[in-house]
Amino acid sequence: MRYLPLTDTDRGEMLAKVGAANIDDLFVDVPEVARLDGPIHGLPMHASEMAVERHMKRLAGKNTVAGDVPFFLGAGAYRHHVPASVDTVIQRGEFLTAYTPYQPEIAQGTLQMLFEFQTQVAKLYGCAVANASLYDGSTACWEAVAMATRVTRRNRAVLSGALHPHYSEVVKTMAQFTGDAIADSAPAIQAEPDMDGLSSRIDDETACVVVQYPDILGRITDLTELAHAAHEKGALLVVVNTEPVALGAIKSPGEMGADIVVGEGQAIGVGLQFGGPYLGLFAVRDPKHVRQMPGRLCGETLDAEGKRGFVLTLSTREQHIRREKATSNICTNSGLCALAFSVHMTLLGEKGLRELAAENHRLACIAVDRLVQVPGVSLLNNAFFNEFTIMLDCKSARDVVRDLADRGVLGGVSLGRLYPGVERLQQALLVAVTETTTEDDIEALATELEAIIKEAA
Amino acid sequence: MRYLPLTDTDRGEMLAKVGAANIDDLFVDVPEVARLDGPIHGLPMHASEMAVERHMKRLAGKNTVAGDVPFFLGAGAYRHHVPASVDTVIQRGEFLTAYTPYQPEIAQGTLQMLFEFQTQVAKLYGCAVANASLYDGSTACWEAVAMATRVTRRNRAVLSGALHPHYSEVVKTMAQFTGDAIADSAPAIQAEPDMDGLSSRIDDETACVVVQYPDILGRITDLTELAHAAHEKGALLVVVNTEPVALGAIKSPGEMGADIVVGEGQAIGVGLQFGGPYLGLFAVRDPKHVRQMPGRLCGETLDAEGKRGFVLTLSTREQHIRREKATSNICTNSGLCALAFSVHMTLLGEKGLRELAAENHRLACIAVDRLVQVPGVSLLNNAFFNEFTIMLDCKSARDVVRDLADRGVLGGVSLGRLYPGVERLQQALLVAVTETTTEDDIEALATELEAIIKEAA
Amino acid sequence: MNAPNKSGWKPAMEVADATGESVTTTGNRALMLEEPLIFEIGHAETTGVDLPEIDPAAPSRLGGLARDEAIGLVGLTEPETVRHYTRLSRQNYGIDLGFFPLGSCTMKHNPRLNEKMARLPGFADVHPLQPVSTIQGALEVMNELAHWLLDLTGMHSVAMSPKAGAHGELCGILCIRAALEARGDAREVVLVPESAHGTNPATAAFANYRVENIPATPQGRVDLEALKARLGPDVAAVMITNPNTCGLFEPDLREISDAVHAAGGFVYCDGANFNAIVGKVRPGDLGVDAMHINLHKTFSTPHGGGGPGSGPVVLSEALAPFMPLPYTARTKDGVVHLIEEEQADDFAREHFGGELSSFGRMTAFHGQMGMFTRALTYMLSHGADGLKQVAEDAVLNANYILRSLEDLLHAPYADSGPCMHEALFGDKDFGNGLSTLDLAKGLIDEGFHPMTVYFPLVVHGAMLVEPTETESKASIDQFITAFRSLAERALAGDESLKQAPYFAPRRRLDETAAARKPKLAWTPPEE
Amino acid sequence: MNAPNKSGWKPAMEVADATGESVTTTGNRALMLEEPLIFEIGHAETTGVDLPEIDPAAPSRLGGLARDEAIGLVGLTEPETVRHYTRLSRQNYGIDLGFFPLGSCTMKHNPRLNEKMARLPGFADVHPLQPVSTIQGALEVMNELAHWLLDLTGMHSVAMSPKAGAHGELCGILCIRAALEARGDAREVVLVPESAHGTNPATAAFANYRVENIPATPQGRVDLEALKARLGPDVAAVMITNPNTCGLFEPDLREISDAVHAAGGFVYCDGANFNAIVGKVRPGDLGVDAMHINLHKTFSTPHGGGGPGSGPVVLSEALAPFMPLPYTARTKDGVVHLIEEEQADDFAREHFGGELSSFGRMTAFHGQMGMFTRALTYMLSHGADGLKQVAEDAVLNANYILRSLEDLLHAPYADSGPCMHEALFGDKDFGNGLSTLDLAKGLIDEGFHPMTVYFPLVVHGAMLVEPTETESKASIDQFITAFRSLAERALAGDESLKQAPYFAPRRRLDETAAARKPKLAWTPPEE
Ligand SMILES: Cc1ncc(COP(=O)(O)O)c(C=O)c1O
Ligand SMILES: Cc1ncc(COP(=O)(O)O)c(C=O)c1O
Repeated sequence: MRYLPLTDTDRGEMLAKVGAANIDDLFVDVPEVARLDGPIHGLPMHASEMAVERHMKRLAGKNTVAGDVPFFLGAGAYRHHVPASVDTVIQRGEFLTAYTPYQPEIAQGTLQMLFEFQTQVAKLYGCAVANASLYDGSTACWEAVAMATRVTRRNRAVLSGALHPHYSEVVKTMAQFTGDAIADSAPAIQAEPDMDGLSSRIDDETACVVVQYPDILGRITDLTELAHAAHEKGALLVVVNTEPVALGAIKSPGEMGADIVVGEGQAIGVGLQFGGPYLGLFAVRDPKHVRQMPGRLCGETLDAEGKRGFVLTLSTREQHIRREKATSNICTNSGLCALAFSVHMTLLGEKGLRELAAENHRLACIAVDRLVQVPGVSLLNNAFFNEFTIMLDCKSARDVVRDLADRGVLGGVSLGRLYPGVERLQQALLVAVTETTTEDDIEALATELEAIIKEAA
Repeated sequence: MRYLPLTDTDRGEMLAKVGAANIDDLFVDVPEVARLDGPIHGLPMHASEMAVERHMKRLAGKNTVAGDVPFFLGAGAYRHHVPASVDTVIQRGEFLTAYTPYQPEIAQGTLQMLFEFQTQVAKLYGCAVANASLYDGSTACWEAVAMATRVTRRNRAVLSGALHPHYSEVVKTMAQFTGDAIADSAPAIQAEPDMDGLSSRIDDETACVVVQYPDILGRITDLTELAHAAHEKGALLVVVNTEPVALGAIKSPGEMGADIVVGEGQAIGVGLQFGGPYLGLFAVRDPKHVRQMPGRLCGETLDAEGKRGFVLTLSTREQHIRREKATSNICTNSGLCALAFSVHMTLLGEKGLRELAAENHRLACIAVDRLVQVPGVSLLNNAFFNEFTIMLDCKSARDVVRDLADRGVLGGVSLGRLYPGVERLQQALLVAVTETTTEDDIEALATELEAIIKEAA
Repeated sequence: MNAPNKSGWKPAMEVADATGESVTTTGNRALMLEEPLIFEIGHAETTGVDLPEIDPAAPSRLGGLARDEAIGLVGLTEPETVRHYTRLSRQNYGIDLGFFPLGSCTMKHNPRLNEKMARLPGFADVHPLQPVSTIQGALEVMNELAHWLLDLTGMHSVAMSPKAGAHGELCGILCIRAALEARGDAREVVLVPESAHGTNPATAAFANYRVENIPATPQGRVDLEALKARLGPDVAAVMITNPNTCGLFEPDLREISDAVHAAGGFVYCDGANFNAIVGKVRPGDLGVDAMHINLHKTFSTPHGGGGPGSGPVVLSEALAPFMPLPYTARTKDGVVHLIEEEQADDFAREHFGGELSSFGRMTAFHGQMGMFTRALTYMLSHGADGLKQVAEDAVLNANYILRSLEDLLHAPYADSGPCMHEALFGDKDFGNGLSTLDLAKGLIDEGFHPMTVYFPLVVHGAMLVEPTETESKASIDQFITAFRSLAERALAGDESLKQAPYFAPRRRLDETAAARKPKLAWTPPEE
Repeated sequence: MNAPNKSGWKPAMEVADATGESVTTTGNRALMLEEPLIFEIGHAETTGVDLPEIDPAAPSRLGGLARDEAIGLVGLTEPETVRHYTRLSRQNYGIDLGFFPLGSCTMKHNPRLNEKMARLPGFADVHPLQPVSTIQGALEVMNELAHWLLDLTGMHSVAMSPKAGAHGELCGILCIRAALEARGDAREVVLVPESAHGTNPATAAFANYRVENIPATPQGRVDLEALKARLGPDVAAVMITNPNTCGLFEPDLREISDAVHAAGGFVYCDGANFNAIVGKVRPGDLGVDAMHINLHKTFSTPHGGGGPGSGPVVLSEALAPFMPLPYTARTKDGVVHLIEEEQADDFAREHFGGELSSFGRMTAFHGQMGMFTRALTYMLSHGADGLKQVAEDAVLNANYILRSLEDLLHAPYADSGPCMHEALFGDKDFGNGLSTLDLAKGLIDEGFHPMTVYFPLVVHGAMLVEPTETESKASIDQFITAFRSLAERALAGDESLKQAPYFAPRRRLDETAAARKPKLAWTPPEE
């Protein structure tokens, strides 16, 4: 078997050394009744690379590849072009097959990369400190709520209705068990989010208010007032971002007064991958909150010869030191995705990120202008970055999305898919446009949409 | 531009340092009339990764991918499964972006690999010494003839009619200019090659006789007699192999008395790649011939601390030292393909290579048995490894191949394609079967072949 | 090739005085290359991508929130980027470089076919919210993987979405809480052995349970009688690692399970060490109610310098109804369904004959697809026969190491019989104040990654050596030779070890200083 | 970050006595890992592939030639294989690691998009003899690349099949011989400058020409008048490298061409240094008849530790009819044709108005497709504007190095004006018997790949530094600092340099011993 280096001769010699007659002598602790005597029934035997590859390719062939069709899905996962060199770097065995850098003398590669990553994320978010990654945006969102309860010693969180519904679900699921109280609702269908309504729900028991920016409908609003409102009541403002490319065009949450900024980093360097692994980003504006942060942190120090080096630090927050008192139970995080993000971000740089953002916005504007020409389609948003909500003059946007798929267009995410029960959202379709979208793609969407709406009428 | 690190500031500072007012001051030696003043007309301007990728994918999409259809082509280029780890290794920047190992202290990776490669090739060929690769099998074949003329101080070469016609063409082309005389012919359509006829053409002026094993029709014959015949006349036996996997099943040329063994290494590790880059293998049975070999050689030595290390050696044979007296003009060879070959061969090992060969032969036997059931199809060969010649009861095998392609089967190489002028070969079809061929593929070929022959009748 | 040095060897190269001055002008030493931070070499105007220049006149519908200030990022061109990260990578150790016996982490070879399959556009370039008709292949991967996991563990159901082991623990414990709450039985305590991984108590605490210790026997196992004595109506669950973190099988697990169940509690099994027993025994046959499986350990998906992982949780029938959404299931007609909030109840009613009382959702989307494709590729490659061999070779390698070192080093449980996949030692009798850390750093100089140190906490100066099955005998023999030489030096009190490593890219790093005044992001040097 | 050391630095680490004894038991030094030969760690029965066991009863139609003896190969499993080659790779220097100013070799960055495109199944998994209707995309790549090459060089035609530069030289010289023979003009001599690359005289000799020297001026250029004097009816061709191997442009090339043509000969231009002038001047405008282009230099395809390369040859109208088969051409209807032996004459008659007198075939199949896809990807990425910038930056970098070192080092042609893409120095005035080699080895310790040494032959202890355009100013500045420090030491006669490198995987290797008793393959150790 191609992954098993021991030869039968080796096995014989080694059994002799350990004084066992056969391998099962080493499994004596397993209760007799539970011991399996042959390979597990019903599973196939070992197979060659070629056979496995054929099988996996057959499965892969049953999926519609985003890049093969006009493609407009977003809602927390965005399709951007990832430069070829990103994959070259993350396939380096020294990165790919390393563990968490517990032995810093031979893990400076991972550690320096994490230090650079933390700096990039902090700058992007307008924060002082970012951690070395969490699982994904949704769990980062929950960790932010949990941290806010630790910092404020309050246990009520107010969630914006326009927070990604999966994120609210995760927060509410966790809160069920931790005993935190969560207030939320589905978004209202209006051009601007109701920030006053949100502010008015903050009270003296509120640990934090959580708002998404751009929000689930693609809307963009100034959060400065909300930050004031939260701070006035002693609450923290948690801002969630699911499209980091947007922050190349719009103000950072930190600039507007967010205390904790979390988000999904997938859009930069990671790729779609059917939803995972993704990359949880987590940053705080005020360095004083560092010791309440979840997850790993990499810090600068010196070695015994006085050379600069990097180590994991402030580990007393973490489970392996603090056990039941840790700030989070997280151990394995998203290291390799952080590397992919950091490499892509390094390739972009300030200039590239801004240009990328501008190109996304430019194409989104073109898409909007074209789509509103389709009879029965109207735009909800006043403002948007690369994703926006259109209202369809027909019963169910969800059916439209399925019809579009049948016609070879992946036309967006229907709000009905995200909020199945909520009647008022069923006509809304979320459309994302990135630099990978061509004008032909936009035309295809508009044409097919028109045909479908016409047929339905 | 993404590959150019100099910033405009850098350029300004550097021009100042070199005392030039502008960049064109550095091109003063270019005659005024010939200087171009802007980007060359008619060519596109720089483009993003995404745009280039789209363009290249469009072109790639116009080719039929061998792996997507039943596929039976060989004739000097074979489709084998290449393990995924081969590509991992050859993409390591330290291998990919290195140059010829002129500074051995920081090129031990390439050098040790070449030493291992040379050993593998020598063993496979049944020889004492192999070089560090040449361009491909056809040029290696010519280099063998040229070496034989140096060794024997004679300048007549006898080529077997069943040598790959491209190889004979290359030899004859070169010989035109070096003044060597080449005797050859197209193969006769018979179950066994005419070895007696070949032997009888060797005389006292013959430098070498060149024979392919397995030959262009897939036939396999014992070469021991031929070796005797050649040696009796003071000539060398040059054996050409285009399918190294065969040597996992059949005797090596060295065993049978070949003096120089050359071949194409593509089948192991390199892939089809539309014909190049491929891998020229070159070995000699008798170590005394080493100093007449073309190309690079890697040898073992010690460093100043007494540690084993490797260097390029016997360079006095080579152009960079010997200039017009060199054994060959070759400089850049096929280093990375040699690495791919060596990695794949290491993964195979003795056991894997033998099993791979057995599996190829097993499937080829199945294919033969099935194809001869098709009315109008008969087998030419007595013996074969994984490639054989069938005779079609219709005018032109070449047309059949085209018809098969239209029906989605890449059914083999017609001898008409390889020998356009030779009437007697037009009904012959060369069919190669490897471990990548499925029984469904064989069935598809048989079925379509039957239909085409029937239609033609 | 090189004869082992006798104990007492002294390094030829003295520690330089801490001036940071270097022996070359560049600070490089041939192939050991120094590399600055991107912020020290990049520029705001440099980029490694070619995008259209920004048209200032282009329409902007950003609601007046266009960024006006600089972000503060820097860019590098592609040549600089590739070089930067290549040079950094060369300061790292990985499985691809050598033996990486990091106990509890199962650092086995990461097959390259896994990487290739995960990159097929049909898996890599698919959006999680595409219409279900366009993602049948992805759902089949999840289902097939689920099928393998259930067959290998003998459990009833599996929750696929947890993102790593600790997330899986949380999933399991939440299932238990939900099940208990569903029967109106609010319990408060989770019992966890002292030897447990930190994530166990952290998880239990996170789910608002009080953590109490399970007593251990001198043989390093759960003390069955003591445990039984503690069980009662306040105990929600026991969390047991099996094989445990001392590398030993818990022979009484079946009885423990029975006792816990009898007391109305549940058994959570930490499956991080499943590699030792895969194909040899099924946790389901030992009465386990929930167990996470680290696909990045047993099933060979790469650790990537800290993640991503994937932690599916197999569940007993009692816990299955509470599992988090989404999950996938294939119905009799062969169609694969993605079950989200919306369809959960209908689906459960129709196909499982009951309502689902899912405790909710643990993550956006559907889990670590990129790891699923890799793990499935690995399972198909090994097959049922290969996976059994995996466990056997992993256990054989560990026992071989145990028996090759126990004469020299304190091996606390060596007398209690064979170990499983890990050999455990302690630093008893090291001379001159030397400890486990010094031996670990000595291993670095010898070209190995150290084993896990100071875990589990129950052994003084613990050294937990997990060779895995992908190591050759030659490699292990070389490790044993080097380890013996270092152990001899440590026992003899060779102080030169206190300054190891000598040859790594960095000498020992000052972790105290790092934590005292944390510098967690680059800041421009003060002028 | 580190201040440059003052000249006279002495290494802290002394050379160990030549016993081969090591400071660790393994011989490793942390991340600098020793690695045995596969034959020392592999086994005949070990394999890293899973294939069906051989069925001894299976039918065999091998004509009685089945192998009975062992081949002598050994195998490794995949984990061992990946580790073996990863460890070996770490003993190598490449562009990805650092500055690689190997003159004449144009070690520029190899873009990763090239690698990705070459691996598209539509290019990688296509057989060269597939029916033409199934390979239209491959032919288009060749045609598009040909189009670029012709536009960039201003030439008439291009032969695509040559496999590397030297093969291209041969192609060009054979075209010349064929053209001369076609007009019944058997000439005997090819003129080649002493500074030429070894492949030039080797090629000419191979084509049965006598090689004679072209005299040079003190400014390192071809001596126009002396050349003119030598031309005559026996001279078939002159081979000129432009920019030449001293890194200088040949200002008289147009006049040389005119003179050669007037004397009935042809001009072969070695295009290895095309990177310096791409987009700035077209060789076709200078009267060149044939020039090879190393795609692995100017057009960024990787060198791969020695190859593969690709050497298309652009030709003047006079030589075009003689070019080797096969070639591709697009006809007015847009269809791309692969022209092999069979169609050549018909095609040439129909579309080029004459018969092709191709001199034959240089290789099986159609050339280095894998390099064509990479080179075309690169050209499309840079575009006409980018390629011009390539030449400009390459030349600027070289001049910057020249002017930053000429005060210290002998720079033989520095006074004659700007250089092109290379800066050339000599080892005049080095003290204590030190020479270029010692400085080169010192650069290794500093983390650089040395420049080309002792070539061209016309300069004593030549050091040919080619930075290329993909190097940043910071990187070049660091190189200059290190180079100056080493030059100062060499001039001062610092003998410690004679033992450099100190930090590489190996100290200086005994090349004399290697050649005296060559060991070119592994043999089992004698018992
Ligand atoms: C015993 C044990 N339990 C739990 C975990 C946590 O798993 P993960 O890192 O995947 O979250 C680990 C991982 O190190 C472990 O070794
Ligand atoms: C000036 C010059 N001419 C010719 C060649 C030969 O080219 P190749 O190595 O591609 O055969 C080289 C390559 O080093 C060169 O530098």
